[in-house]
This record gives sequence, C-alpha cells and structure tokens, in this order.
Amino acid sequence: MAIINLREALNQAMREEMRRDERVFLIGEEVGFYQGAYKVSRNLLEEFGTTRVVDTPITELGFVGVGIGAAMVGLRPIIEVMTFNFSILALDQILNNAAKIRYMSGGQFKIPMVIRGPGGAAHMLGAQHSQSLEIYFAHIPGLKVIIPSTPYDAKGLLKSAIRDDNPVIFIEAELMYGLKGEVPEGDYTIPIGVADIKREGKDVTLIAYSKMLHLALDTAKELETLGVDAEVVDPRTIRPLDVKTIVDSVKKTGRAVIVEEGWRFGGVGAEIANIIYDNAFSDLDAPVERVTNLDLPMPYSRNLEQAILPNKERVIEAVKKVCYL
Amino acid sequence: MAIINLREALNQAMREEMRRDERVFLIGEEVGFYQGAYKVSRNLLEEFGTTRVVDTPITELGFVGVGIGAAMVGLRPIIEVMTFNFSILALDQILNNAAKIRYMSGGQFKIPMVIRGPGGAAHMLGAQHSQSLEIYFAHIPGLKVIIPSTPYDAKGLLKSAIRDDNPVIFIEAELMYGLKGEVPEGDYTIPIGVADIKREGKDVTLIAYSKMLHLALDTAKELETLGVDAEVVDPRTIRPLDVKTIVDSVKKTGRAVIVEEGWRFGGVGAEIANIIYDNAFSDLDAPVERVTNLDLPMPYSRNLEQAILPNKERVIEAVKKVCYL
Amino acid sequence: MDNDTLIKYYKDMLLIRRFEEKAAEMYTLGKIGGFCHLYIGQEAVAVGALAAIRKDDYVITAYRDHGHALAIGTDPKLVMAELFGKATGICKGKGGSMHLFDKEKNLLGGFAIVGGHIPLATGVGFAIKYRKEDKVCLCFFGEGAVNAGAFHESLNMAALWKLPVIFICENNRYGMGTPIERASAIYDISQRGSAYDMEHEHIDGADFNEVREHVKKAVDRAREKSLPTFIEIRTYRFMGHSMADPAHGHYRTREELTEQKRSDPINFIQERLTSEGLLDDNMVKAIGVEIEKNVAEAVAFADASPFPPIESVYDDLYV
Amino acid sequence: MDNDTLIKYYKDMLLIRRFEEKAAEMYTLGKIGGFCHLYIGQEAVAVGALAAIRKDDYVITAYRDHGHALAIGTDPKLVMAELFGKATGICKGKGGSMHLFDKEKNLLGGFAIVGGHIPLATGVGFAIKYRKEDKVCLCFFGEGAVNAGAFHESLNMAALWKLPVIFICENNRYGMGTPIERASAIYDISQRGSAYDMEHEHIDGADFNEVREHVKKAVDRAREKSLPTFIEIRTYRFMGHSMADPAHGHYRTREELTEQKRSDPINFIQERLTSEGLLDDNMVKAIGVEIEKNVAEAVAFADASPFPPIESVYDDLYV
Ligand SMILES: Cc1ncc(C[n+]2csc(CCOP(=O)(O)OP(=O)(O)O)c2C)c(N)n1
Ligand SMILES: Cc1ncc(C[n+]2csc(CCOP(=O)(O)OP(=O)(O)O)c2C)c(N)n1
Ligand SMILES: [Mg+2]
Ligand SMILES: [Mg+2]
Repeated sequence: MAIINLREALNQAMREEMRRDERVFLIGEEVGFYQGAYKVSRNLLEEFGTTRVVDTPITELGFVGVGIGAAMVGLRPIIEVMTFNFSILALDQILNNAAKIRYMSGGQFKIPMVIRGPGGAAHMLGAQHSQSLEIYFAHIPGLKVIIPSTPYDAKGLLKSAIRDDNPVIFIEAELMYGLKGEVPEGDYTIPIGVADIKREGKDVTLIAYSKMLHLALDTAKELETLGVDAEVVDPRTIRPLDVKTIVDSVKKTGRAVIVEEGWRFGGVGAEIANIIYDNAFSDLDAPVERVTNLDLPMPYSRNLEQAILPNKERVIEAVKKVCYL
Repeated sequence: MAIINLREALNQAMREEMRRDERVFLIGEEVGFYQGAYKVSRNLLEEFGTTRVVDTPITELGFVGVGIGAAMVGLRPIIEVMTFNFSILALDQILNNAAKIRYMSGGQFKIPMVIRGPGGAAHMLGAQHSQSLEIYFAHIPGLKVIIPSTPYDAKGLLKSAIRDDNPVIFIEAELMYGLKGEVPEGDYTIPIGVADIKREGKDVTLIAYSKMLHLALDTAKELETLGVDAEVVDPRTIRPLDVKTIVDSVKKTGRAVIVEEGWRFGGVGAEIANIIYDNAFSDLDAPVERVTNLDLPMPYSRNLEQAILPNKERVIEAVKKVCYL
Repeated sequence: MDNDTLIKYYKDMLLIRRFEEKAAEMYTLGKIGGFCHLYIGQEAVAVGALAAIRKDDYVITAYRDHGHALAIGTDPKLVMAELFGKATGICKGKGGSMHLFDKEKNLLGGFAIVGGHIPLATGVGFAIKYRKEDKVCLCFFGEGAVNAGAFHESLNMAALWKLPVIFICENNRYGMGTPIERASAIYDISQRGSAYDMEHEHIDGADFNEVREHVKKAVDRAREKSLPTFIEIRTYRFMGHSMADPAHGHYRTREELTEQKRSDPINFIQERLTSEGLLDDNMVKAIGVEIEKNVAEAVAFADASPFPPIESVYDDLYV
Repeated sequence: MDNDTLIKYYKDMLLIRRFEEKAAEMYTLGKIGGFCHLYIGQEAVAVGALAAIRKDDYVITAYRDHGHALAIGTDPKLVMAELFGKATGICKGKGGSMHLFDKEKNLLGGFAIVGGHIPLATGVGFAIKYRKEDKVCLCFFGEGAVNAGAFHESLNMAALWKLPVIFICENNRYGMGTPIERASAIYDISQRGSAYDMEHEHIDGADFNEVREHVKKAVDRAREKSLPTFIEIRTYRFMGHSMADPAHGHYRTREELTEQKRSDPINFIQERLTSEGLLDDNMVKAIGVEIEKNVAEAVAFADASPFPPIESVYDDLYV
C-alpha cells in the first residue's frame, strides 16, 4: 500500500468519487484556483473544471445554503469550509435546513451532502481560529458526524460520507494534514458509525478521536512502562456513535478515560461518559475520567496554548486515577 | 407580595434597571412599537422612547453585533431575540466576539450585555421553531447562562444579569410567559450561579430547570403516592453551574434524575450527570437517569409533538428505575 | 393566454382566498395549531408568478406558504390535512402550516427562518445550471427578509454565477408589526438589485396580469440567458401577520386597511374578466360554489383523516 | 496641515513598513507564530484615514491590523511583544497578530472572522448617537468582506438609524487568492452603498492625502450630521495574504506585482514631501535611521520580555 498523508487521502477520496458520480461537486472558499487553503483539493479544478470545483465568495451561510438547495434537487455537494470555525456562521443552515428538511417534508426530500474542512487548534492561531466545535453538530438529530484520525480511515470514511444520502459533517484535524499512513490506491469504504480499536489492551480503555487518538496511542505506549495495558478506541464517527464497541471495551477493562480537544462543559466526552455509565455502570471500577481542553478561549501565546490543550501528563494522571495508582 | 406572571416580572426587571441606569437599553425585533412579540416589553417604548427601546430589522447577526459593539464602549444592552431559535444566526457573534473579546484583549474590554428571549417548544410550532438550544451557549467559556423557572427567580436573576459585567444568555420558556407567582414590587436580585432547592425530599433528586422544573414538581407530588419523597433542585443558572447544591442533594438521596427539554445527545443533562458522577460516584445507588426530548426534530402534529417531549410518565419511570421500584 | 386558462387562474386565486378564510375558522376552532400565516390579499402574486413557469420549474418560499402550495397545484385536501396535523397531510403532519413541501409539484418548501431559504433557491439555480437544464427557480420572500445577510449573500452569488433564479420579494409593507420604512434604509426595495448588477424592478401585486407578465420576462431571461432577476411585487396582507395578530389597530389603522382592500386582487381579476366578457354573474356564482365545495371537501378530508401513528415519529429522519 | 504633522504621517507610514518587514523576519525565525497578515503596500490607507479623526474617536478593524495599531499610536514595543506572545504585549500575549486591542487609544480590536466586526462598528456608532457625542467610528475591512451578510445587515442599520460610522473597504483586489472579479457581482464595490442610500465613493489608496481628505469629509458628515459613509479605498498588498502565502506566482503574476509596486504609497508621500521641500535626502536618511531604531527597540523589548506566566491563562475570562 502507498504511504500518503491525510491531505492526499482526502484528495483521492474526492477525486475518485467525483469520477464515479457526476452529481458530486466541490464548493467552498479557495478550493479551485488556489487549490485549497490547505491544499486538500489540489488539482481537482484541473481535472473537473469550474462547474464542479467552485470557488465562492466569503459567505459561509450562503454557500452552505447553496449546497443544501443543490442537494434537494439531486446533486451531491461536498462543501469545504476553510475551517470549521467559520461553519458557525452557517449553523442555522445546517441545523434548521440540512438536518430537518427530510423530516419536515415527511420524507419527500433528502440532503445528500458533506460539509468538510479542518477543525481543532493548530499553532498559535488565537481564540477565533482554534476551536473544536464537533459537539455543535453531533448534538443535532438528522446529521452524521465523522472525525477520522488516520489517512486510511479518512479516505474510506469520506467516500462513505459522499455516498451517504444524509447530510454529513466531516472534520479533519488541521494539524494532521501532513500525517502519513498506508492508504490503498483504489476504491474502498469504511462504514459510518463503526468505531475502531486502534490498540488492544486490558487494563483501561482510552477513548479518543482525531488528533487526540494519537495522543492516546502515544500515552498508551508510555503507560506500558507503568505496567498499564491500555486499550485505545477510536469512535471515528460521533453521530451515530458506536456504543457497543465502546461499552464492550469498558466492560472488559472496567476503566475509561476520554481524551477530547474541546471545551469540557457539555463536550462530546460528556455524552460518551454518560453512555458508558448508562451501559456499563456496574462494570466500572472507577468513575470515567475526561481529559479536555481547559474551559477557556484559546490564547495566542505558545505556552498558554500548550497549557490549555490535553497532553500526555494529563492523560497519564487520569489513567492513574481510574487505576487507583 | 403581588402575584404577577413571568412576562410582567421580566418587564418589571427591565423597567427598573432602565430607570436605575441610563446605559441600559433594549434592542430587538418588535420590542418597541409592537410592544414585543410576546409582550414582554410592554410600555417600555412609551416610558423610555425610541433611543432606548430600539426596533430592528430582521438581522439577528447584525443586531447582536450592534449590542456587542455598544457594550464595548460602555453601554449595557439587553438584546431580545424574538425566540432563541433565531439566535443561532448570531451564534458567531456570541461565540467569537461576545464571549472572547475580554480574553483576547487581555482584559482591556468587557461586554456587559444580556441576550434574552423565549426558548423551548411551544405548541405545534414545528421543527424550526421548537428547540431548546441552551447547551449551545452553556458550552462556551466567557458566557453566563440563566434559565429561570418562576416569575420570582426571573425578575431577580434578570436584574443580576443586567448588572453583570459579562455577556449573559437569559432564556425564558415561551410557554411560561403566563405563569403566575409571587414577585416583590421593588428591587431585589438573585445571585447568578446559585441553584435553588424547590422541594426538599430524601429519596431521589430531580434536577430540572425552566419548564421542566414544573414537570419535576408535578411528578414529585405524584411520587408521594408511590411513597417516594423527591427533592427537586432547580439550577437556575447553567453556566456557572452550582455544583455544590446539586452534588450535596444527590449525596443525600443517592439517586438522581435529570429532566431536560432538549436533545439527549450532548445536552445540558449530559454534563450535569457527569458532574454528579465526578463528585458523588460512591454515593450513587444507581446510575443517573436523564429524561429528555427524543432525539428528533420537532414534528408539527400535536400527538407526535407530545411523544417527543418529556412527560410525567417518563419521569416516574426514570425515578422507579433509579429507586429499583 | 386562452380564456379557460384565465378562468383557471381566477379560480386558483379564489381557492386561496376561500381556503385561507376556512383555515382561519379552523384555527379558531383549534383544528389548526401553531403559527398560521394567511395569504389573503396577496393571491395575485403567487398565482401570477406561477402562471409564468413550467411544471418542471422549481418554487421555494417562506412560512406564508399556503398560497404558493395551492397555486402550484398541491391538492387542497393534502394542504388542509397538513394544517390539521394529520397523517394524510402533504408532509404526513410533520411539517405544518409553515413547512409545506410537495416534491411531485417541485415545491421545495415552506421555511420559517426569515431569509433562510434564499440560499437554497440559489443552490437550486446552481443545480439547474450545473445540469445544463433550461429550468428556473422562483424564490418568494417578504420585504422583511431583504435586510438579512442570507438575502445579500444569495443575490451576490446568483448574479456572480449567473443563475436562473427569480427572487420575488412580496412587499406587503410590514414584517410583523414593522413597516418597511423602519426596517430598510431604502424604500424602493428593488434598488437592492443594483448592488449586484442584477436586473430588478418593482411592480404592482394586485394585478394578476402584471405579475404574470413581468415574472414571465424574468423567467425567459433566466431560461434563455441563465440570468437572475430581483422583482419586488408590491402587495398587502389583509389579515394580521399570523392568526395571533389582529388585522389592524396595532401598527396600522383600520383606514389604511380599508383603503388597501379597495384594490383587492380578487375583485381586480374578477372585474377584468367580467369586463372582457369572460365571466358573468352566473359563472361567478357557480365558481364560488365550486370553490367552496373544494374547500369544504378539504376540511372534511382533513377532519376524517387519522393523526399520524405515534411510531411514525421516528420515521423520515435519516434515509 | 502643518509641515511637522505631514512629516509625522510620513514617519507613521514608514514605521508600518519597517515594522512589517521586521515582523516577516521574526516570523521566519519562529519568534512570531500563527497567522500573520502584513500591511505592506496599504500604509497610506490606515495612516491617511486615521489622520482624519480625533483621539477620542474609535477604530475597529480585521486581522490585518498591525498597521492600524501603529497608526493609531499603539507603542510598537507593545505590538511586537504581542506578536511574540509575550506578557508585555498589548493584550498580554492572549490576542496575537490578528487581535490587537488598545483600549487607551480607542482601538477596539483586530478580528479574525471575516466581516464579524462590522456589526460591532455599527454598535459603536449606535452608542455614540445614544450618548449624543460627536465622535465617530472608523471600521476597516477587506473587499472580501463586502459579500458577507454581516456587511449588509450592518450598512442597512447604520443608514437606517443614521449612525456616525465610516465603513472603509480596503480593496486590495484579493481576498486570499480570489480576485474581486470572482467574488463580487460588481467590480465597483462602492456602489453597494446605494443599496442603503448611503453616501459612497471609491478613491485611490496610494495617496495619503487623497485618503485623508476624503475620509475627513466622511468624518465631518458623521460628526455633524450623524450620517454614515461607505468608502472603497483601492489599494494593493505587496506581500502574500499571510506569511504562509507567497507574494506572487500563485494567483497573480510577478508582473502585476511589479507594476503595482510602482505606486508604492511610501514613495508617493516621500516624493511629494520632497518636491514640496519638506523633506531632503538627509532628512529621509535620518528618519530612516530613527524608524529602524524604533523597530529594533521593539524587537529587543519583545525579545527580552517574559512569556505570560502559566497561571495567567485563567485571567481575563470573566470580569
Ligand atoms: C431569522 C428570523 N427572525 C425572526 C423571525 C420571526 N418572524 C417571523 S415572520 C417575521 C416577519 C417577516 O416579515 P416579511 O419578511 O415581510 O414577511 P411577511 O410576514 O410580511 O410575509 C418575523 C420577524 C423569524 N421567523 N426568523
Ligand atoms: C468567515 C470567514 N471565512 C473565511 C475566513 C478565512 N479568511 C481569512 S482572510 C480571508 C480573505 C479576506 O479577504 P479581504 O476581506 O479582501 O481582506 P484582505 O486579506 O485582503 O485584507 C479569508 C477567506 C475567515 N477568516 N472568516
Ligand atoms: Mg412583509
Ligand atoms: Mg482583500
């Protein structure tokens, strides 16, 4: 298998799907002539032309709405938001139109659409550009929310998302675009809503997605030296969430730590923890621990930024706590 | 004490604060000549004139931003959103400006501002007009979020909110505007961030705010016939949340049921449950139960609408579950 | 246009009028709930505009949508049943008054966030152009919506990309209780089009024919040259904003309302057809009876229909 | 304007130029992080516009904000320290390049969501009028922002309510890699003002004096009649969109850039002052040395300053 980075994996997924289905098109800021702000759409304009690779004005509310309208009448838009920070401007369109048109119309219309782009903190981008906003979408019935952690998962899941007949939010960690991994060249898909055990272990379950999955894996390695054998579960999709895989793992280990880049109060981790309590309460040897961002806007200064984000020390501390070490 | 309804209590709070402080003004759709879509601002235009009671075009993003700008230079806006459904259009302003300007500026600026209006489902308003979106604000560091359940609390808390130097979200249940209760005529305030035990009991703790508080109280009465003595805690403020009062109650009863009108996945209840687990795990005799809306857009039809919302039966069922009855 | 067709449009307008009057009655009886915004007074706009398009064109509108649904040919039974929240409603009781969708007729909905559907119309135009079809999309909204960001972003994109969308502002002079003069910095709404180099004009919405002709011109431009148009149609609502709002007294006077009712679009077309010899008193009476019967049947149908089964609450979320 | 004042503005412009060049260098060295958008090429806009206001007036801008901060008189040391993320920065290292606030100078920030600060400016104008002050608010944004809903909603309210806000579009012809022709349905951006019956014009942004004079007229109108103005100032950025973006090659040619650099605003004012006898070679050299020293001091200050203490991460959230 070829070793490529996340950016290329996503590019392949879009390219292959656009070849496969003429109804699929890409729309967003700088996706065409500029080749994408993060170069995820490199060379797509050259192959598919300006009809199918569409640069937009800076109008998130507007162009997300354009995607929804186009989807209503049979196209299959991939909408790139330059970052998910800006998607909040379009939240009304996503919450009130994309997620509800099927239901409100009594099933007459469907919205086959993907909104994708980078999420999470990068380096020193400050308060308005460093946010993990996945819960804003995962909270909404009618959407699916995917947030992959490897190039392999990303390609397979993005292809599934594009083929899905529902509106799908697809969040790529901005700092992972250069991350490399094995990715088959041709067609394959990964089903939406299926978690992946990225590391097997028996003492504690670490649940983490996107960038935090790698922090969890790193920490798991270090935990070995403490004699702790951690299992690492990557939900990959957070709506629908693969409850069974998560719960089975926790039933096995009796302990759970959720690692999440995002605000603590009402984050995705809060729901995952509840799901664990609801389904494995009597199997738990300790309360679930959540390692999250500090509940603060992101400061610019590098050292303050680092203080906000989850890190290995905090994950180890949480693991020690649930293991009573 | 006078018996007045919620609408009048809110009106009094605004009127008294506007008399007390010239910097306070009210802005929003139909707040002036129309006297408020729900008549909460009745006669304020007559007393304070068009400078201080300002009708706006239908531009939630814009006029919430106007409030933020005015607050930056020393005014103290009360922004009425006709309903919180429309506030999502302004979420970027709230999330990225109101909640962050103080932090980003290193403390140079403050945003003394209240955004208030009706929230939650009313009757048969359909999918776009029947939402409980408080978690969208409670998730954000930098905001305070108040969601009162009685005219008395509403007046005292709204006055505190108006005097607070931070951006405050203040959500009024649309169906409670006519709800009556005792309200002192003059000035009093209720501190933000302090929960209220609305009913004492020893067997189980029901946690509920806004309209659901009344469902919880009703259910508590019915639970008596089952021999269950329920304590009912009203958080009143969900950010900051009064962790101590909630946890102390659960420590006492050993059992908790959260009743919430809103979607289950990642709702406010998910965080409250976590806080209980984090602080009272070993005191719990059963996993926390959450009674919420079904995770579906709101259908129009009355019978489907009722099927979505929490009701007494579902609360009783949850109580029975945590009490092993 | 042949005579039968003209009579048909007269009937369509009358159907809307009678249907809405009946809806008001049913609302008062508690058969209809929630927010209910009637189209009375604006009938010539929907019927006139829809007379200018083909069956395979698209229509999208806001919450004041009963008129558009009836004008496009959605069965009044299915509309009334939807208002009643019945399983037989056009959206199975899930949409309600503000959210009428009819896929078969290319009615893309009824939307209740002011301005929120205008980007969707732009997307429909995009799709038409993408597929190189010669269809068009009509997008209706109130004059209150033209101040919203969604309007601006949409018109810019539609003009920039030359999309076959006709943006129709039904300027009934009030957005709830706010007259246009207190919401928009310009009175002549159609002028907004110049900010996007988009063809624009304002016309009289009481005259079915004027509406039809002007919209037709815009439709032709869209179909032939793939160019958008912004048309402001000046009209008036004879009822309150919604069933919760009185028709007058609050933000407009009885005198204003009375004055406006003198240019009732139904009278207008009726008088015209009569003067042209296409209608006479007997026909008017007969048509009146026919329409009342249609509406009565719609009510009977809605009334007799079952509420949606509770289990259906879970349907129609995901494909 | 007296000669000293003119020389001061020349110095201000030069300070921005040299400061930004140094910032680029520091970015390459890793002393500055994140997104860093330089103002090189646009100096006459900020300096010219700010020359037209009083100290008690307000200024608000987007993320390309170093120039506005320096022009308003924020100490270059505090700006550089902020870019370095130091505790001594104007925002204690919490804001960074895109979020410069200086309360003392009435700089209301640096904002990074395109269009997001335009409603705030409208609110500042509202507050000025509310308090019956004779201040004004200048609001700067790029031509990419004029297609956003926030712009539209703001201009409508400002015109409707007659607020003393001067909306200044710094049209540098590109929003990132997108030329205005592919983002806006009209090329003559200033025309957008007509959609709100707002005074509007477009002017040349390379000429400090033209900028100052035209903005002054708008400021007077705002101060005296409480009326907003929309000014499009045509300018050009000589660097890439941000430090991550090359100056040319990608979406514009080297030739275009070279051609544009022939109307460098710094040369323009320097030549003019020289031809008017206010500057000579020696003065130019001396001023150059002085400015370089200022910038070097700013860097030294920033370099020597401590990073914010970790505990300070909790400060400044709530009052
Ligand atoms: C974004 C948003 N804000 C506020 C409302 C509440 N609202 C419903 S209708 C309406 C007035 C709209 O007026 P107009 O666009 O002129 O349409 P008309 O009702 O006159 O047909 C308002 C403010 C809403 N539905 N959506
Ligand atoms: C709402 C939003 N969408 C996208 C971006 C990403 N972005 C940052 S700057 C920029 C271009 C803005 O261009 P313009 O307004 O012309 O300002 P300039 O950079 O030329 O000064 C874009 C698209 C953003 N910051 N905010
Ligand atoms: Mg109207
Ligand atoms: Mg630009």
